[in-house]
Amino acid sequence: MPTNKEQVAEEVTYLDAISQALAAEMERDESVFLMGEDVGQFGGAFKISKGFMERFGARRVVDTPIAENGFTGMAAGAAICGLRPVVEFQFADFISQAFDPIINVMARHHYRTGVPVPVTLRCPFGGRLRAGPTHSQSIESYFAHVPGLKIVAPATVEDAAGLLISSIRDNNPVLFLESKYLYRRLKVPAPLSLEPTPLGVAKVAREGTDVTLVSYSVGVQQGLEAAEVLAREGISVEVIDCRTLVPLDIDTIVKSVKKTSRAVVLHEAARRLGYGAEIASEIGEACFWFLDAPVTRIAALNTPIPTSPPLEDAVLPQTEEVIETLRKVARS
Amino acid sequence: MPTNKEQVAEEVTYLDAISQALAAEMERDESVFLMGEDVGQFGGAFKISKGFMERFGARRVVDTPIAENGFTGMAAGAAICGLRPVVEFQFADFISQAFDPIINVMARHHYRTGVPVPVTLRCPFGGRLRAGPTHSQSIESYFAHVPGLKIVAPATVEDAAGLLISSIRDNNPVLFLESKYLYRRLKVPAPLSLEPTPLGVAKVAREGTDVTLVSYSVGVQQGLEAAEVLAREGISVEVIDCRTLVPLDIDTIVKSVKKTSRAVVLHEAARRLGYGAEIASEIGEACFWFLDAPVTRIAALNTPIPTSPPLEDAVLPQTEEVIETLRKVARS
Amino acid sequence: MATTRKKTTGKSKSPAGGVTADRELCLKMFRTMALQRAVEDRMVTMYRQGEMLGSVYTGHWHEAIAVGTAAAIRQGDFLCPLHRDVGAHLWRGMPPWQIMASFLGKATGPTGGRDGTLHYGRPDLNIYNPCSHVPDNVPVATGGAFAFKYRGEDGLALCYFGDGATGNGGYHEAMNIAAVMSLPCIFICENNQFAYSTPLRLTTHADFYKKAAGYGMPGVKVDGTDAVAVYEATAEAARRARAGEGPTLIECVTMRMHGHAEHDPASYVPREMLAEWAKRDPVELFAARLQKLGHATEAEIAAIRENVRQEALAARKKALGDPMPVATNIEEGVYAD
Amino acid sequence: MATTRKKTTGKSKSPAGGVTADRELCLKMFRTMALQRAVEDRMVTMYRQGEMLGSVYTGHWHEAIAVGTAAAIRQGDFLCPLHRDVGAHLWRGMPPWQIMASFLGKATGPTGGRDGTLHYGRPDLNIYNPCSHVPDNVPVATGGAFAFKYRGEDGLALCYFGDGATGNGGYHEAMNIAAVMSLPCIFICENNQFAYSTPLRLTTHADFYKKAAGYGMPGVKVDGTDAVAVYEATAEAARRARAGEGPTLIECVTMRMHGHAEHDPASYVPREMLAEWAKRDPVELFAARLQKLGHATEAEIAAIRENVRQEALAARKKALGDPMPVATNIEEGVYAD
Ligand SMILES: Cc1ncc(C[n+]2csc(CCOP(=O)(O)OP(=O)(O)O)c2C)c(N)n1
Ligand SMILES: Cc1ncc(C[n+]2csc(CCOP(=O)(O)OP(=O)(O)O)c2C)c(N)n1
Ligand SMILES: [Mg+2]
Ligand SMILES: [Mg+2]
Repeated sequence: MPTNKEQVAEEVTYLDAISQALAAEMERDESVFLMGEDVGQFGGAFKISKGFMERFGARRVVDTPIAENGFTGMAAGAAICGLRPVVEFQFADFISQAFDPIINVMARHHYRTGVPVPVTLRCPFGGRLRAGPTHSQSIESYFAHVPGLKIVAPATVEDAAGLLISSIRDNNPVLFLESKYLYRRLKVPAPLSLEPTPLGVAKVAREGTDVTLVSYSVGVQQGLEAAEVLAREGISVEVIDCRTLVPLDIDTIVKSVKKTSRAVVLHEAARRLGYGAEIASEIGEACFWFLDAPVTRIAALNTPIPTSPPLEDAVLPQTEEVIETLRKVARS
Repeated sequence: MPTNKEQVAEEVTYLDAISQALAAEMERDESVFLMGEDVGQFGGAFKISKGFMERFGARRVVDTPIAENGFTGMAAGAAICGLRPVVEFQFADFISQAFDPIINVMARHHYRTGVPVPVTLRCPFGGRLRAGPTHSQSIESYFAHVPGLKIVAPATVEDAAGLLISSIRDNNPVLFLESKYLYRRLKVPAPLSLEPTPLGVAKVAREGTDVTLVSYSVGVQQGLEAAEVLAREGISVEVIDCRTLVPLDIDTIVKSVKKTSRAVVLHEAARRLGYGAEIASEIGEACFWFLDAPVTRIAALNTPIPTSPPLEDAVLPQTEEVIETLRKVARS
Repeated sequence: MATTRKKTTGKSKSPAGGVTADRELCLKMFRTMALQRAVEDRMVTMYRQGEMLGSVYTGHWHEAIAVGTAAAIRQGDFLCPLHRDVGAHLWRGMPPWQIMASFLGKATGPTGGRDGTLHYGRPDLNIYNPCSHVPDNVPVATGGAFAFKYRGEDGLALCYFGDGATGNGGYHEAMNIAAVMSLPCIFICENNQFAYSTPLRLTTHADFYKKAAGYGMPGVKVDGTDAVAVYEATAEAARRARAGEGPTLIECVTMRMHGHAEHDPASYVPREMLAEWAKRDPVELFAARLQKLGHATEAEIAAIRENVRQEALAARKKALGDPMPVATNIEEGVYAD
Repeated sequence: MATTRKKTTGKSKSPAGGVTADRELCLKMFRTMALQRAVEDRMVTMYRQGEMLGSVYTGHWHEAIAVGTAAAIRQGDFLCPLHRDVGAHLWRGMPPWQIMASFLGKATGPTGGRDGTLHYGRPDLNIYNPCSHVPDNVPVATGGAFAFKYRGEDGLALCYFGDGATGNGGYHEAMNIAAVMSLPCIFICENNQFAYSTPLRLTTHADFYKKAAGYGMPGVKVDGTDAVAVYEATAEAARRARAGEGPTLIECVTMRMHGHAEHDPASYVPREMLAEWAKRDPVELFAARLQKLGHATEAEIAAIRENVRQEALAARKKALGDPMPVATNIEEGVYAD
């Protein structure tokens, strides 16, 4: 939470960035409010809203019952009536109970009526924390097929803030995927800029010439690590951070692949119909005549995410696999 | 419903096939029962279970409250305790309210516990009936990413029966996608064989040499129509009916594409992360060195499905578009 | 909180001496009920003539509920109707031809043909456009109520749902949230004895109004064929809501006199039940009441009936003549700017 | 129906003269409650020592609920526990080391490390393994109850859920279905005053047991720190269930004496509240009762306590020493054959 104390802290984490961006938007716009389980006095399960209750009061920091369906539908109603709710799901996994109001009420309302539904759905998501099958899910594929939703997945501290600001200001329902794994692992020196980062614009996170790695969220960090290792072998990897999955900045991806002629798509979600399938299909169609190797997907196995460390590690993509795959594709 | 009267009827529709197969399985196995809204006395919204109440009684033809979440979780519990529920969703769209118990209870239970959850989820799905955004959805992409579920989508009268029988006998939760559009449009001469069609085995619905069209459900019928038209132009289309989306019989698809060197994937679902993305990615990776043209997807626009005929027709893929795309890919 | 609330638009409707003392109000209510009946009768004919895109849902015997509730709140309040509530749309100002246009998929329908049949609303009239899923309008209504409270305004949200919909989790979660947050929300349960083919005994084992106690909110039961009773119960719930006293559940008991929709012959409904309820036509009952009160003569009532019949006929004509949408810009509007 | 029902396994537990007349039963209940306490105390230590994979959820002050309920039904009944119900697992025969193994992600845990921490069960003991989502075990329990009824057996399902979980739609839909279908299901609401940080006033505006009336099922409220009261209420609910009289809701009132889990210092809980409830330790209360009844001497009680302490210590040792799973065949079992 951006209290004065922390403004002068030396480092800002990915988690701090979300907290600061949210507080800034609540300061800026009276119609923005936060709702979810335990977000009030308690500051939320991950402490994103620590101190918010003191700062904004119970009117704008709203503790809800354990009623994901009901409070999400309620957020839709509040948005239709002019507010800009930010909904915190305690874990992204619980959004399964809100699937219906998200896809049937929120996502289709503007198309049907012309009335915008500006709701930001904040979802702490992903694995690697030994939290098991129902606390580690990557949820983007449940929603990416649904017209009318935007999906945002920051990979850096700066984007965690900048993209959240844009998501809140956006007039559409936005699924904002926060990496639990990165929350306290990524840090940058303070202070953090609180400028919006536009939605729908991918970023070349690292330039390269031999192979393009397309990813988002924690995968971008893995990709950068892998690229660093491969650089020492003389393999030059271009890393693209999608930042926004919907809308997808396919132009930036296609431009890179046309340059490198090779593409690998990486995510932590299970392989089958992971978002990588969409990205790979688009690349395959748009870059067919430029490709020197098949577009290759790296993803989790098609299993639930196990809890126990040796099992979870075996199911989720590890950096070693990313390095090997990139090497193989680059040299093929 | 397969009463004696209808057994001697001259034609069997896609709808009759489902009804007959379901009744046969209920006859065969006492642990199979049907549940859902208005399935009892009323025989279900589409009349699949017409006459079942008289034949099997209220114990095995269970009318439920409008509680998709609750009755789906209940089906999971009944299955865990040894029954084989067949759940009818009145429209596939309403399964959105049951997303949570399907993905978090049913799909993960066997992996976590070794206990099977044999539930068949019958979903009348798809568009072209002027039923609008929340009565016309293709729901396969909501679920195909989730490990532990099978997804079946018959394209013919015979498969509607044979695949339903296999789905009911399968020890896993199976999403059975029934094409509302085909219900009364597809007919074959009576009587219908009630032999199981294995899950996970695709079918070459029409052999051809110039281009492979991969589809399922209503798309297969469109594909066959298109192939017929193109045959007159000297273009030979091989039509693959996936029949089962999960597990996908990728071998049959790959074999065909290696032969024709060209692939088009067709479905009625919206393009972005439609199941075509998975199929196209798999083809792209497995057949890269065999392809003479980009794998091309034909799908609905990324919009909700509008109600009004000119709008719905513009959003959903029409046979004319299938013909044109196949022609273009075949000649490229 | 209540005292500092900003006034919403629309005049408050709590005539001294009750609604029956207000002749103008009573006549407007009667006209709207009669118009609902006339419009829906016309739509049934249109369905039978094969003019409609899909099936037609009617609110016969629901007119007192739709109109009695809508009349007792303000135009600025957030109205979240379902398929039986044509009278509430009409009260708010939705023209009959536009409802028909929705069932015809016309460009002039409230969604321009993007949605259609029973799924329509008018944002400018503060009428929410529900999606198919029942009762997804109920959590949405609590969100509207939340917004009024958040802004310190004295508006309220009113939503309708059927007996069947009460078995659904969305209803429960929203009722509970509204109670806990003390939201200005009115929950109207339209108990019409059936949910599609499902009779009450397969829907619930408790009276609907009694469910309110489980949420710590008042629950009242009214005769849903009595427009005055519905009005008064709603007016009291509205008073509570605006005073910051929280939500109310009102169970309105009536009968679904047609099938679930016109494709449904409803052979599962006992004929005696229909015969019994046929004696309690809310439009007739209100007509008789107006005469007894001296608000209208038989001739005046007949004139209103003829007037709404003509309006329904004209509506059909306009709706049928209106253009179908053209599929240009079909991808626009999926996202708001 | 009830009379033709087949008997499920396990002997019926309705001792003449009530539970207190059955010394053996009382001592077994006491031992299990004490064991739950000892095991959970040990797990808290293990958490503090950094041995656990994640956080640890305890059922302090829930022992009378977990054990009182489990003891009053049969082994063949379908038990659907949640995170406060370690005593129910123990009663059924789950060894303490295996619960610890779950929290350690060991190969010997009930899921072999595929799931872990609080998500465990044992199909062979008729214990459902719940997923994280509350209260998804509740509809599952109704399904189990349905299966018993379907087969004409006299088994029942019993499920637990917290005060917080009652705000959730799954709870509502399942309660209503169970009532409408008259299923042999017992719903145990563990009202421990908090849902994570959320106090009751933000969860509900009505007593939990009163919610039963909204479903047309009996709702009773018992002192959740009193094992005898919990047992007797459950036994009566079980009698009703087996007799085909349908479901019962039992609200067991207690206090969550630790944080939501051990990572949570629960600074939002008023200290006086904890002090007040500290006087009502269910294990102590039951120990005193046993002595008063003459079922056990102080020394015998002390011996049991020491015995369970040793069992918990031994359990830790075994669990820590057990192997971690090996990631072979990791893709097997996603689908059943
Ligand atoms: C979640 C969901 N499931 C099923 C349906 C299909 N359906 C539409 S209306 C209806 C019956 C509703 O009954 P009730 O709530 O009593 O309202 P009524 O039609 O009687 O006014 C059903 C089952 C739906 N719209 N939404
Ligand atoms: C659907 C869902 N939302 C949120 C959570 C996170 N969560 C786990 S336990 C819990 C509190 C539960 O409170 P209560 O039902 O009172 O049970 P208690 O922990 O107090 O026994 C929450 C919010 C969850 N498990 N499931
Ligand atoms: Mg009804
Ligand atoms: Mg609690």
